[in-house]
Amino acid sequence: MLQAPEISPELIEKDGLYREMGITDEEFQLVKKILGRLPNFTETGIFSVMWSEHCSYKTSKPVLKKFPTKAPHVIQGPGEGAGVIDIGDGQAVVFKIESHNHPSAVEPYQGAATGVGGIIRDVFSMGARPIAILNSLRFGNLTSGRVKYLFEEVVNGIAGYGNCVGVPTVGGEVQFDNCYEGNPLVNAMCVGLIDQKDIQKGIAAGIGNTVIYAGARTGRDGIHGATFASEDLSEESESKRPSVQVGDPFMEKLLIEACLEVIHCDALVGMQDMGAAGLTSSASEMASKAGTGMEMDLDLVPQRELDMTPYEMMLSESQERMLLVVEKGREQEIIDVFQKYGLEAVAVGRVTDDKRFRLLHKGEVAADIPVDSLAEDAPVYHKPSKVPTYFEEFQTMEDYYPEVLDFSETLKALLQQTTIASKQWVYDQYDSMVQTNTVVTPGSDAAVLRVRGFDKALAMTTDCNSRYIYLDPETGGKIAVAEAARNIVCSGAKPLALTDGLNFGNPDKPEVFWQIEKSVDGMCEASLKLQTPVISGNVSLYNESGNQAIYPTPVVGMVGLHESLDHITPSFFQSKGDAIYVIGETNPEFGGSELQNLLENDYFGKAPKIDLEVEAKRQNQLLKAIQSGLVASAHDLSEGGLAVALAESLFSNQLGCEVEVNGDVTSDLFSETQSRFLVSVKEENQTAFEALLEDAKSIGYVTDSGKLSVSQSSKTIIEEPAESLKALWKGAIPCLLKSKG
Amino acid sequence: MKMKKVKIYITLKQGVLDPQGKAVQDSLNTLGYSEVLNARVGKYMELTLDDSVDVEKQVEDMCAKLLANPVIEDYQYTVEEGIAQ
Amino acid sequence: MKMKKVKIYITLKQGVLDPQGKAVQDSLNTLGYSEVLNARVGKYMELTLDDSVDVEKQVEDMCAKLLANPVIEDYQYTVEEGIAQ
Amino acid sequence: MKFAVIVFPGSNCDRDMYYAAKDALGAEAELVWYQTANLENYDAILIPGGFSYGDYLRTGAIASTSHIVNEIKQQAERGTPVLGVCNGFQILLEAGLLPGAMLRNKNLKFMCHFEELIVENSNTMFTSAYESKQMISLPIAHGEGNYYCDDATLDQLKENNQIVFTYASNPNGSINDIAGIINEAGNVLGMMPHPERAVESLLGSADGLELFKSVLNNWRETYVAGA
Ligand SMILES: Nc1ncnc2c1ncn2[C@@H]1O[C@H](COP(=O)(O)OP(=O)(O)O)[C@@H](O)[C@H]1O
Ligand SMILES: [Mg+2]
Repeated sequence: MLQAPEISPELIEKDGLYREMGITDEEFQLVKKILGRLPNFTETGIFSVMWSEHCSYKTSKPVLKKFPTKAPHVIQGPGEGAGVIDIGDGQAVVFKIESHNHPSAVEPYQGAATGVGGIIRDVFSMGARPIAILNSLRFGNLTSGRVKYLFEEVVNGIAGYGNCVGVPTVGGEVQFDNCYEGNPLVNAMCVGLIDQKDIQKGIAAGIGNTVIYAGARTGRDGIHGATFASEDLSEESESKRPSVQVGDPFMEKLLIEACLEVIHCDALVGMQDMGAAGLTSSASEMASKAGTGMEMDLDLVPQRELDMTPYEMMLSESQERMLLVVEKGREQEIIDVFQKYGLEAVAVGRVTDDKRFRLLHKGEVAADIPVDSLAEDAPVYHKPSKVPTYFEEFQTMEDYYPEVLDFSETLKALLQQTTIASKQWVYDQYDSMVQTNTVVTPGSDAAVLRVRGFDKALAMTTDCNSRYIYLDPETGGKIAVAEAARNIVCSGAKPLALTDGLNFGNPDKPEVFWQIEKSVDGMCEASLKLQTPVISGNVSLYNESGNQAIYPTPVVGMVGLHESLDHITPSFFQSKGDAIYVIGETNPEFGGSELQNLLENDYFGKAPKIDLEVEAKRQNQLLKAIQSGLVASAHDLSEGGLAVALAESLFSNQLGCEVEVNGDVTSDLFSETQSRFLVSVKEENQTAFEALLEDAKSIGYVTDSGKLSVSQSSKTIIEEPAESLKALWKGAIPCLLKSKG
Repeated sequence: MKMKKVKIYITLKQGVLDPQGKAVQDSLNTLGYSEVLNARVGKYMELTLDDSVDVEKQVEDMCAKLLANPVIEDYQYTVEEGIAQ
Repeated sequence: MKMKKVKIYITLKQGVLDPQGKAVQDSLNTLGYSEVLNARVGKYMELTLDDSVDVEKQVEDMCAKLLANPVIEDYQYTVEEGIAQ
Repeated sequence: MKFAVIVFPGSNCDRDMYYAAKDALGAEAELVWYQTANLENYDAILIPGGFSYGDYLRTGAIASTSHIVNEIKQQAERGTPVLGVCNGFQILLEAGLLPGAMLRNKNLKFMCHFEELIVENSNTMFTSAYESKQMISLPIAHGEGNYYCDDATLDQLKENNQIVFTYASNPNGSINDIAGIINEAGNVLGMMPHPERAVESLLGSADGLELFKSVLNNWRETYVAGA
């Protein structure tokens, strides 16, 4: 890394060096205007990271503004480390999702591990105890060696970090499609629990208060990838090259305990983790939010390596670090807590009244910037958007209708499709039970955690069918939210709110920007209709490789509340004799379906339709039926349609089912029509259940035959032992991983 | 059959955080070995190879492709001459 | 300050099953390196020591007390002479 | 009766253990930070699972050198029941309170799910509430639970009935399917499966509660009934 003093402000301007840090010419002019002079090297770096998309949302802001974020139960919407929702009894649930796509593509183990570490810090920096981790993963097809390596190491990294910090990984989703081959997606979500009185904010309030740095030392990890020095690296500077961030979950575990102890000390004024853009963003945001300024002496920052420059310290993304603001004179009380856990904590600065962000280094001023200009004045761009031609073609296409000759074989093939197949290979590697609250472990529609000491529980899920969103972003965006809510409802909980992980390609392409706008429109409409406000989220753009964008993938992480433990409902059949219902009519809808993928190895045509009115009505009715104790099991119909859902309902105990279909069989079995549920009901509850659910249609019974049987006008069209279906479903992913390639 | 023994040392690149090394150093210091100023932990592998190939080239290849992670690790190796078995 | 660098090699005792070594061998074989007849995976540590003590004795001690587990592991080390800093 | 739950830096099943002893069993329990010097006032010592010191170097190795382990050794010599679960078991092995060592699971992966266990010895202060050969279901959650010892040690374990739990279907490669062993004196038990995660049927199994009950019953018989 070149030393700041070696590069004069004049040179930065003259040679346009700022461009290589990602600052445009116009932005550079703006910086000059703000400062009333040329920025030095460190200041240029600081602006470049604070005005990056990741920190400033300069491209996505106009779109994000549309999200509904308010509701009576929202305590904290977007803007803090994580969103906060009231769950009664003076308690709140805190959650957020975050992507770590690019780091994971380069170094999958550490990329995924530090992704988990980062999102956990967002949650405990609010003062909440992290109680669960979920994830949402996308990879290319499991046929190439590189993809297998990425998949195995990402899962390994999530496990390695999450297991060690003692936060259970309770759910998630994995999908495989070619568009993710060069650009996998790794989104991690963390859920925390807090007493409302303990909620912390990341603010640097109180002029004269002390700024404390706690946790790991700062090294040259993950410094601004786009630094211009990289191509001019000399031999001797090679060793100083920015390096991959490595996580230390042990340090994080200590940091969790120390921070959760510190919040009970009233000397603490504010706390924020150092995430993207490290010390720069946490410090400047804390000051900006409080309307104050901050001065830090960088010589006091704990450093892991020799001769670090201010630029390097301010841009380092070393993990497991926190920034605290503490009442002046009471620093020691805070430092003692960290020391108990063997952690470093040192005073590095103070809160000032001049609204400036000032850094001192070796007795000189290394940076002096109006703090609001960093955190708030980043330019906002309204990118052009344009309807892609593929979309117009898909809309005018005739409806795709697959030709299915053998229903049994088709079902078997679908069960082995990687996106449908059992993910046990993945979640068996996660400690899903630590903290002893996990009532429903991975493998169900939503994970369920009881709230210890209360008759209530939390349901959580991540969902996003990106194929539908690719085919039709607006409809697909609605479906993503609706599907998450469906999973929550099936578990017996009322959906509360969501966090969004927006993963898209290059927004400078008008077609990609259109996908962003449209899918967010769809998500907004569904969030409003289903009363699940957006309380936090993350944006990851430029997910492309070889000029090919990923499918638009706005992941939805949703949390719901079980008002009683009695409402917790399994997703699989419970006992012989129970009646099986499908809620909702079925249409021939195969665009973007798993069956289309199986037969055509591609996705095209129209996405399935969704009527949010109907969706909301059915969800409410089903939840009411569950709360009234009328439902034995509930599962949503998603990829692979009814046939796959029936099979999945048989994989957890030795039961069977006998089902009659009498419409168009291919559609009845495999269509992916939305807003449908598969429910089983005890005989004595059938009348009451039918009275509540106007759209429910009885299709058969649970048996003890151990077989999945489907007939049409009394003629058997599928009869398969559940055990052998399960073997195919369970074996598919391990089998692919073992095969050569 | 003639065989060669290869010893491979895999270490973290300079500047890459080594939490394990740090834990070992702290623990040695706590145990009273205050003279330990630094510790780095890596991997050590011993491969036994059939001596029918260009061992150096093959080992170089294996390290680059599988045994070490070039993004964060460096490797070194030594080849011990013909051990008969 | 005068310093010494110590390199420590920790290997699983003969007779103790080495699942990691087995996995390395298998994947090397799968990748086409059929000449790999055996692989064992151990640990490699580099300690930097302040040269004010009887380094050999101290290192011996650290290995026995903490760095290796005598039930399953053997250790070896080499001391590199005085590196000044 | 009062349980001590030892908390090392990186322990993460400490609270689970505490809740099992306090809420599920209804005994007194305290979390005891590893820098505490004295364990005299406790009737039983629980060493919980987790990743003490990040599992760096070897699982349990660094924790086993801490001061409190000497204190645990002294209490163990006096006959105080000591239970090490998962990482707690690994610490007991590294500390030499139990024989043998842990290797990585044979598939090299961390695994977390319920396993069927067989109670091989129901004549211990930890297992008297079980029937001999009873099948119980407890969760495992470990990456290094592949128990290893040499032949002589194994013979001894068998001869002295020190093998307390075995896996019905061995998930990790442990020698002789061993899931838990006890010391010769019969007061130090180490096991990889987590009884503290199986104390209420809401979470899938209450089979682990009997273990805690056994400890409590034995304590009562010794100190309360006898008094
Ligand atoms: N990456 C993952 N991490 C943890 N659990 C997972 C993961 N992927 C899938 N699962 C588990 O498997 C279940 C089924 O996955 P999926 O078929 O994607 O479910 P659904 O369509 O109901 O959302 C998930 O709900 C989750 O509990
Ligand atoms: Mg589902």
